[in-house]
Amino acid sequence: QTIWNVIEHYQKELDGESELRDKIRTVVKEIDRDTKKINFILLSMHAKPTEENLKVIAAKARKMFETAIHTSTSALKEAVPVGDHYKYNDHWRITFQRLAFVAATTIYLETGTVCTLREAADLLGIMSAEDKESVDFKVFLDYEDYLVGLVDMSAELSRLARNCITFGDNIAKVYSIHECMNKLTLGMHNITFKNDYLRKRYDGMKYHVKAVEEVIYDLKIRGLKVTNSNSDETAATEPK
Amino acid sequence: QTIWNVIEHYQKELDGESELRDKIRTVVKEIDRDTKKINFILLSMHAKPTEENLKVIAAKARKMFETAIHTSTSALKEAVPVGDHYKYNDHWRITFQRLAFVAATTIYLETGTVCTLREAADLLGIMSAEDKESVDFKVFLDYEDYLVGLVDMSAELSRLARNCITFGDNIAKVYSIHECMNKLTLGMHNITFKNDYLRKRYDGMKYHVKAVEEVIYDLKIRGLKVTNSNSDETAATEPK
Amino acid sequence: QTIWNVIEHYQKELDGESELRDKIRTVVKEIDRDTKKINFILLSMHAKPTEENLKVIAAKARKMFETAIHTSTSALKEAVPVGDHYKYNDHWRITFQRLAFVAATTIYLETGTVCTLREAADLLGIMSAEDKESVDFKVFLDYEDYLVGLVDMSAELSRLARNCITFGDNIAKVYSIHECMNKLTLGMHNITFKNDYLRKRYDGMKYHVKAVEEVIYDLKIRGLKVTNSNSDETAATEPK
Amino acid sequence: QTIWNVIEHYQKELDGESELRDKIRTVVKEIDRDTKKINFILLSMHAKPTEENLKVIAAKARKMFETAIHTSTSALKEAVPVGDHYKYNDHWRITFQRLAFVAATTIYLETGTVCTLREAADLLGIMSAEDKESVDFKVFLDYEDYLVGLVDMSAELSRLARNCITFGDNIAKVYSIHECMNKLTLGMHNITFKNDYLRKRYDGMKYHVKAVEEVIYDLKIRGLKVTNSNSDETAATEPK
Amino acid sequence: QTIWNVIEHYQKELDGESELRDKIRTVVKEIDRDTKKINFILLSMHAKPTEENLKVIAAKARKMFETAIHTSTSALKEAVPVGDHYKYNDHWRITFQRLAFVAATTIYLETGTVCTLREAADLLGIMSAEDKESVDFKVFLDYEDYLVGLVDMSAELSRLARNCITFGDNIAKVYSIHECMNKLTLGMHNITFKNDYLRKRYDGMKYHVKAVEEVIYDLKIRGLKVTNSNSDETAATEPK
Amino acid sequence: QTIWNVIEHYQKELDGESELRDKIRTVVKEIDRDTKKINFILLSMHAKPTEENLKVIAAKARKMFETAIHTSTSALKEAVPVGDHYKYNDHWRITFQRLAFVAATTIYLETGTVCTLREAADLLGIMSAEDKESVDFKVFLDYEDYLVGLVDMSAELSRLARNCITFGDNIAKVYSIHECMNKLTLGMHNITFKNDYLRKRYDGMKYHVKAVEEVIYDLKIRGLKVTNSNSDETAATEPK
Amino acid sequence: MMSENIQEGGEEKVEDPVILGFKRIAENLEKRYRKYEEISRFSRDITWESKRTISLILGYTCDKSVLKKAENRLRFITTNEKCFQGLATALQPQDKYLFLRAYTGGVQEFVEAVALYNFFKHRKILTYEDLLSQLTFEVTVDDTPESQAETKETLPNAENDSSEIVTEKNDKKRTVKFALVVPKTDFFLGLSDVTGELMRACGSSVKTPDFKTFLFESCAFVRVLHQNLSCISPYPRGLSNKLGTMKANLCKLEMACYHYVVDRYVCSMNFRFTRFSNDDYIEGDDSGFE
Amino acid sequence: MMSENIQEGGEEKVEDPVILGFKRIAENLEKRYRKYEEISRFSRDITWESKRTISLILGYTCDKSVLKKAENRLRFITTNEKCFQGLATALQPQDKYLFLRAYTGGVQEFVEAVALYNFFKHRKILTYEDLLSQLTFEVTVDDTPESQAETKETLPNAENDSSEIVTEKNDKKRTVKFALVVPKTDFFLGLSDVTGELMRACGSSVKTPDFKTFLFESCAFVRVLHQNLSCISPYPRGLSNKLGTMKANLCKLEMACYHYVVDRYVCSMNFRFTRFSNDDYIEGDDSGFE
Ligand SMILES: [Mn+2]
Ligand SMILES: [Mn+2]
Repeated sequence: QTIWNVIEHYQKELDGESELRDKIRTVVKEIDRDTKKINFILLSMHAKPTEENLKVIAAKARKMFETAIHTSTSALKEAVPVGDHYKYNDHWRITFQRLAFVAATTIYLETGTVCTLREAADLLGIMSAEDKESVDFKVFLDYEDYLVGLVDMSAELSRLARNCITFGDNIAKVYSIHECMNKLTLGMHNITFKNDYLRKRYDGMKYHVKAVEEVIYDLKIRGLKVTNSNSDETAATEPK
Repeated sequence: QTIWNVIEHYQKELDGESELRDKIRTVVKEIDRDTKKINFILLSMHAKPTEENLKVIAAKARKMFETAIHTSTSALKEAVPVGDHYKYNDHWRITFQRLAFVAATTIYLETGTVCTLREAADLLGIMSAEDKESVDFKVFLDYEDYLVGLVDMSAELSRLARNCITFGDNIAKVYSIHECMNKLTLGMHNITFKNDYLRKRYDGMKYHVKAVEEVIYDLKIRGLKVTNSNSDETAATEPK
Repeated sequence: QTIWNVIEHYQKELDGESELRDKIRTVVKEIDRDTKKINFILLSMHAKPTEENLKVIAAKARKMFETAIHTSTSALKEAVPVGDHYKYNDHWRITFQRLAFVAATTIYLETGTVCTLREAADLLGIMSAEDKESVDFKVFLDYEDYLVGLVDMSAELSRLARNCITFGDNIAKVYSIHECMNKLTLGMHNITFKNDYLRKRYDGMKYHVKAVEEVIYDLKIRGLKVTNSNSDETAATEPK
Repeated sequence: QTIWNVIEHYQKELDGESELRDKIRTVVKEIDRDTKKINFILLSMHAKPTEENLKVIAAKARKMFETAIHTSTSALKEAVPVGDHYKYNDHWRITFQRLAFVAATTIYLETGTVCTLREAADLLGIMSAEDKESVDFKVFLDYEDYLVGLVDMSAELSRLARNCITFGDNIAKVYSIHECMNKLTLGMHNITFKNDYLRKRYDGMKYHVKAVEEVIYDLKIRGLKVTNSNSDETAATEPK
Repeated sequence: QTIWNVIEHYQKELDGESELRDKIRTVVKEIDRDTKKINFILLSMHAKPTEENLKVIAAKARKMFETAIHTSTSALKEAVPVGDHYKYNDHWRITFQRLAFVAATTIYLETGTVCTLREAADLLGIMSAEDKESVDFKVFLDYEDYLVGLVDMSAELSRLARNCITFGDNIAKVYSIHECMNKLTLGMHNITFKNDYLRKRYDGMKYHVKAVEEVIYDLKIRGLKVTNSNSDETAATEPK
Repeated sequence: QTIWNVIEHYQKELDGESELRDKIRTVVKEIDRDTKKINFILLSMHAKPTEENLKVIAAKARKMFETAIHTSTSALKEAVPVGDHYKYNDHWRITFQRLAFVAATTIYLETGTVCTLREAADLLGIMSAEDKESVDFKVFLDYEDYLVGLVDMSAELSRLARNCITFGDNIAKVYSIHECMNKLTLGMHNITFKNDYLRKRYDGMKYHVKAVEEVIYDLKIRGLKVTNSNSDETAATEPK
Repeated sequence: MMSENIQEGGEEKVEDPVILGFKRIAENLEKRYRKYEEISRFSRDITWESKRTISLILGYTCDKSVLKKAENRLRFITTNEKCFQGLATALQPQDKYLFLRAYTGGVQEFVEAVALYNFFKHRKILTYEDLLSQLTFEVTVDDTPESQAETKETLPNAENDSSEIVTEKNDKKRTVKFALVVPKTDFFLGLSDVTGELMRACGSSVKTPDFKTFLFESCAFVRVLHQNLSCISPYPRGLSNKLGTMKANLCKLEMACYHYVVDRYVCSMNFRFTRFSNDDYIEGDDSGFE
Repeated sequence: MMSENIQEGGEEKVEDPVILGFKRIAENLEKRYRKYEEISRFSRDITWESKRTISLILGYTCDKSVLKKAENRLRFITTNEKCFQGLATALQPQDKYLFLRAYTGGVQEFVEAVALYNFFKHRKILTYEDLLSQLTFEVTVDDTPESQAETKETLPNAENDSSEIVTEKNDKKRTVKFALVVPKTDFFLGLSDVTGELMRACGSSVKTPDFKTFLFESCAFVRVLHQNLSCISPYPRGLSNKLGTMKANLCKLEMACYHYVVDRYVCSMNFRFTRFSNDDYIEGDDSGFE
């Protein structure tokens, strides 16, 4: 064996890897496009955030997940070799964060609660980081990407809260959003982030919480309240 | 399962990883220090580059490899979990490049040839990238790090060539170095580097080759001759 | 004495310092975690800011200070050599600012007043910058870190003021906060900051004051009144 | 004691510190100017690097040290309070590095050897970092600044080596410089730099060594040698 | 004339300039401190914004202008050579913006109108940019600095408007402020902004205008009227 | 026409462009690989630079141009739409510079002269920038890329000149190279460089010119003459 | 161009083709440099005039007559020799991508101005076709022999490119019509900037009677633009940042709408809100706090 | 300036002094912006023409006639309406620091060109006085009433500043002489750049008979300049970087001198070097290696 052989092997490996990366890039581009389409669907919630409309929007989004996204995440799982998640995940990291965001938002619109990592991963059609040890792991939804998605959702929800008043006459939703965001903020409070990016995003969350509190304050000071008087429950904004 | 559980799992994973990284950092620091010591031994080749002296130096360096380095690379192999090479190799990448450099130089001084990846890895006491598929892989010497080491060696050898004339009256070595560097340059010429750093380093190699050619030119124009007349072999500088 | 001796001494100093920094880093990490826990306790004030509840929260926070924080600040004092505060304080500066913030907030909840530097330092279990000359100084709470803590508190209090209306029906607290923030703003107004960071933070304080003034304006224009009629004292919002 | 008192104290401290810094800045500016003047003297060594001329230059430089520099470093020592070296040394760090450089160069021209930290500090009229523990320390020459000075000297000396041939007909000096730089390089080789700046500078030193080796190579290949045949001693370029 | 002479002259010129800058810096620091003091006086308007009180405050501020500020701007004019305004104005630009702000606010409190550039410059004791052509100009109030001052005033006035209701029962002032800010908006519409600092500040102005309009709206909805019947003038500026 | 239509068209346009870029990238990668192969052929000139060998090498290189390169530049011309050279040329700029380099070197080996822009472009199978005006232009060899190629050739030729002595005993070639590089220098003097990439490369050229001059000087000093007596032509270019 | 005036002295020896080649290259590169400078200047002037127009339009709430003035100014920008007319004349079709970076800034700012005018005037979004129709120019080309070399390239070109139609031809001059190329990406980047100006416009006074419709229509416009542009995949260079700014503008507009609703119409509108208590709160109690 | 052409329609109501003040400010700011643009353009043209001149001078080793051409070009740069003459006319003395940033680049490049020419021509360093003497201009001022406001400030000013002397005065026009202000810092920054060009010049061909003196004089010139400029304390903005570059250039020049000595004159010069062995080494042995 000489240096020539080594370089030959190396070139072969480089070529194989380069081909694999091309394949991954193509699939991820597809996922990106579908994610944006789902986001397009969700963005229309701000125009008319009545309860019925929100449900309709969530249903549309879910359908996209179950068709387009599941197809392309399957393709991704096929492409990535077992155990190489960390070698290639730079290619899909940002896309998965956005995907986690749209998934979490969809589930919130459906259920009014913060989704768990597994629920988000299920909607994406992939494994969650919690289960990655149990089987030969390939592609999975990592903790950080899930959390980035949740933080992005909280920004969107604080915007939604305002529009619920302006365009939707949907006061109840404001209280629901407040509760949901409180749970999220307190839940993430004690994490010792290794990831500077996530920490900064989390720090920004307090402005979103404050924005929702301002809406509730405006309602209170003007004496507005929800007709079906579920204000008792919502007052308890502590996480359970 | 709620978001609280997810965050708990996440925190546990973060803590475990952080501890592991601390351990790796300690071992790598150790390797780093030993690499420097071997390099210190090798540096003395420039002061008196006679054939005998170079052999003595190589022997001293090899001993360090077989004691100090083997011990600490074993510790590293123990620390890193199977399959996580690519997750943590940022910690030792630069150190391994330097290690590959001192290993290749040692072997060159011993044999007068460019070492293969396996030879270098053997001297380091770890697996080579060529064998990483065959067993549960942990820590191994990657192609790029090996090649960076070879490029660094060529810089050192071009310096040695000049000093062979100045301080060692060792003309034969100059021709040997020329041959060795030609083999290296041509061998690496056709690689399509994915790694920008390596490509830049390789581009710099031509200056080192040129420097050696200048020494040979000086010898020729001034009519200096190799005493032990091994000029027949060295004339054939093309890679075989 | 040769250059070799100098370098030996230097290496020894480097090693000692590096070990010390590791120790400090560990302790500070501990303090950081406890600070977060206290902050978590304090955050619950926004959910139900009645007078009784705020007192309960303050008591819980104080207990944490007197147990966890005092233990770890003692460890820090032990670790840092006399006179080296300024050499190492980069390690704990940000942590101490956050600590000053939670301490000031705790004391405000207890007493309704802005704490002094000494009161804050006492709660942290360390010396204050005012007393650093009198004894061999090690770790102390610096003026700037104390002031950054106060500025952070004012952001939190402006949020609290609004929530006092929304979730606590605690009008009196709004006036108390207004008075407290006025005192703070005017007090800091004439400082010629050398520290750009602090100046910027201080500049941001006017928005918090304005936010509280808006709440008071809302109360006035809508004719809401303080029930326990302590309006006489609060009218005097000028610093005494 | 109220917050007003604290701020008053703080303002007083700020004012005192600001005044002190102004004083330090003025003195350091003075030192900077004198350092540049010494450098001006030293730079003329390149124009005519004969042995006699180099001695004359060194003498002129030393005189400047013993008059101008000693006066201003005394003023600096007076200005800085005991124990505050690390609080204020940002003001003179770069100036001291340059000062160490001109001091080391002066001593090299006088003695042909690398000066020790104490020798350099003596020429500057201040204490060395090695002695800082023994007395109440104020201003001293730190290890790093000394080493940066030496590295800068090696760049200047490699330039001098070339000019010794071109403009000075001073072959002996080239060998002396080679020996001196070898000693320096090997001495610093095993330091584990904490300071990235110094590490980078040290990495650059190998080019300077190489440049001197090239000069010696040129001399050798052309058969030039020192008339007083002290080549035997200089051949031993290893540090003793 | 040799290069050495030129450089000597150059050094002398630099020294002179440096000395001049030091002098300017000292004077500007003085102005800065006085500006802060005037601002401190003005800040008390928010605590009790009755008409009489505002007049008293304005009188106090004007006195400070006519004594402290005039003295120090005179010193500045003396220090700066004819025609060198733009060479040194970086030193006082920010200070002059703040000065323009306090001057404009003072004049507003006195007269209830927006001051012109010349009026502001007069109060500062310097020339205005409009008059700089007519005589040998030294220091003057530049257009942009005046405009920044006005924008800053608008922020302060919008805060004052709200506090006029909360703490001063001074409804007439609210209408006066409204008129004044309308005029300001109208005037600013003539300026074509580059994407610079001024543009950013100006962008914020609209929020201040809006805040005043909201107060007016609140007053109208609640049928509140100005008691001292100066509603005739202000009626023109009410939103229809 | 709604915004949705426009954006749909826009997306389609982007997709088309993206597809086109992929195609171009593939073709350029092909060209890149072939360029490397030609360069590999040319590199062997240094090992044995006799006149016959150089001709053989040039012939091999030309064959590669006329088969591989022509095929792939045709593919490129097909891919790029008329008039869009400057829209996409970032993709092939560096490749074309390297291609110009190997083309110029090949032609030099064949003819002993510097090729013109048109000759280089012809060998590449594309149009030259000079002809781009006359017909519907697609891909062409731009001025700067041609010049970079020539500068790169000068580096290679200066290396060749030395190796002609060392390994080829081909003195005539040295004089031919000298003449060629003189012409190149003369030609380049007409260009007014901006401070760009080309300028930097050109700055390096003078070292290559000098290196050749040194070889000529060495030959002259030693009285070596061209054996095949073509010294008449080359005499004109010898330094006097 | 400039230094043609210099008398460089005549040296007319026959030269080596390689050296002549270099001289030609030097000349061409210099011509290219000067053209780049020239086009940059047009672009800068267009940018500034567009900015002035935008500033003018934003005064609409105070003075309705500005729209007429703005229209004149926009026409000025397209027809003036120092703006687009000059740019169109200087730019040869085959160089459009070579000099694109030199004039893209001006084009974007102009798109912003036109689109803003369009929204104020017609309350609708500027279409790409409308824009292109404004950027079609008549260029007079001198057909005398000397300049033949420069004009012959301006032949009709591929679709979607700068096309030209010869409209008139007398013995030495002819008038040629051609449309400036505006990449769609530049169109959308310019359009994105409009959202910032709308945010500014909606922030100012509320005195105009149609303010409410203007505010809500602006908000809807920006929302639709943002929602649709978010869909592009992948984002072309520059769009990602613009989307961020656009979303910030959108949030500010929504905030304005929110305050409009909450502060003003909460009582009068047909909301299903109920009040906690009676009108006591509306008639304020002016005493008790001071 | 440009858009004066636009008919903005006459609205002649009496306005509030504050509003009128704003309008005046808007006008003045716009005038200032346009002036800045104008001066930047002069500066860019000066930069480019200076660069061309430098490039021309560097051809000296191939063609001695270039110095004459360079002189013409330098004269062109100072006298042409698009270069310094125009800049001098556009720049009012009281605005010199306001627009300094707009023209400092051009001035520095011009200093570089003049100083390089000076070194090639006279083998000596350009003095500050020589430079200033080249940057004194005659400006024709129109004294008609309309422009009175603009010319009256150009009165004689403080020493070392732009001074002007009225040389001639007929009824409506007068010619005024004034010297452009060049801060010494700019002078030295421009001079520093010369060292780079000298390094380039010394790198090229060694064919000229006076090459040795040129090389060693260049080296000495750069060494002296570097040594002296290193002495300035503290370094003004920009000088520190230039000193670094200058030192690199100096090292390259010293390297050239070194090689000249070692490679060429080692045998012939009166060195006290001795050879290891005899002339065998000089007459090379051409066999044995291939
Ligand atoms: Mn804009
Ligand atoms: Mn230059």
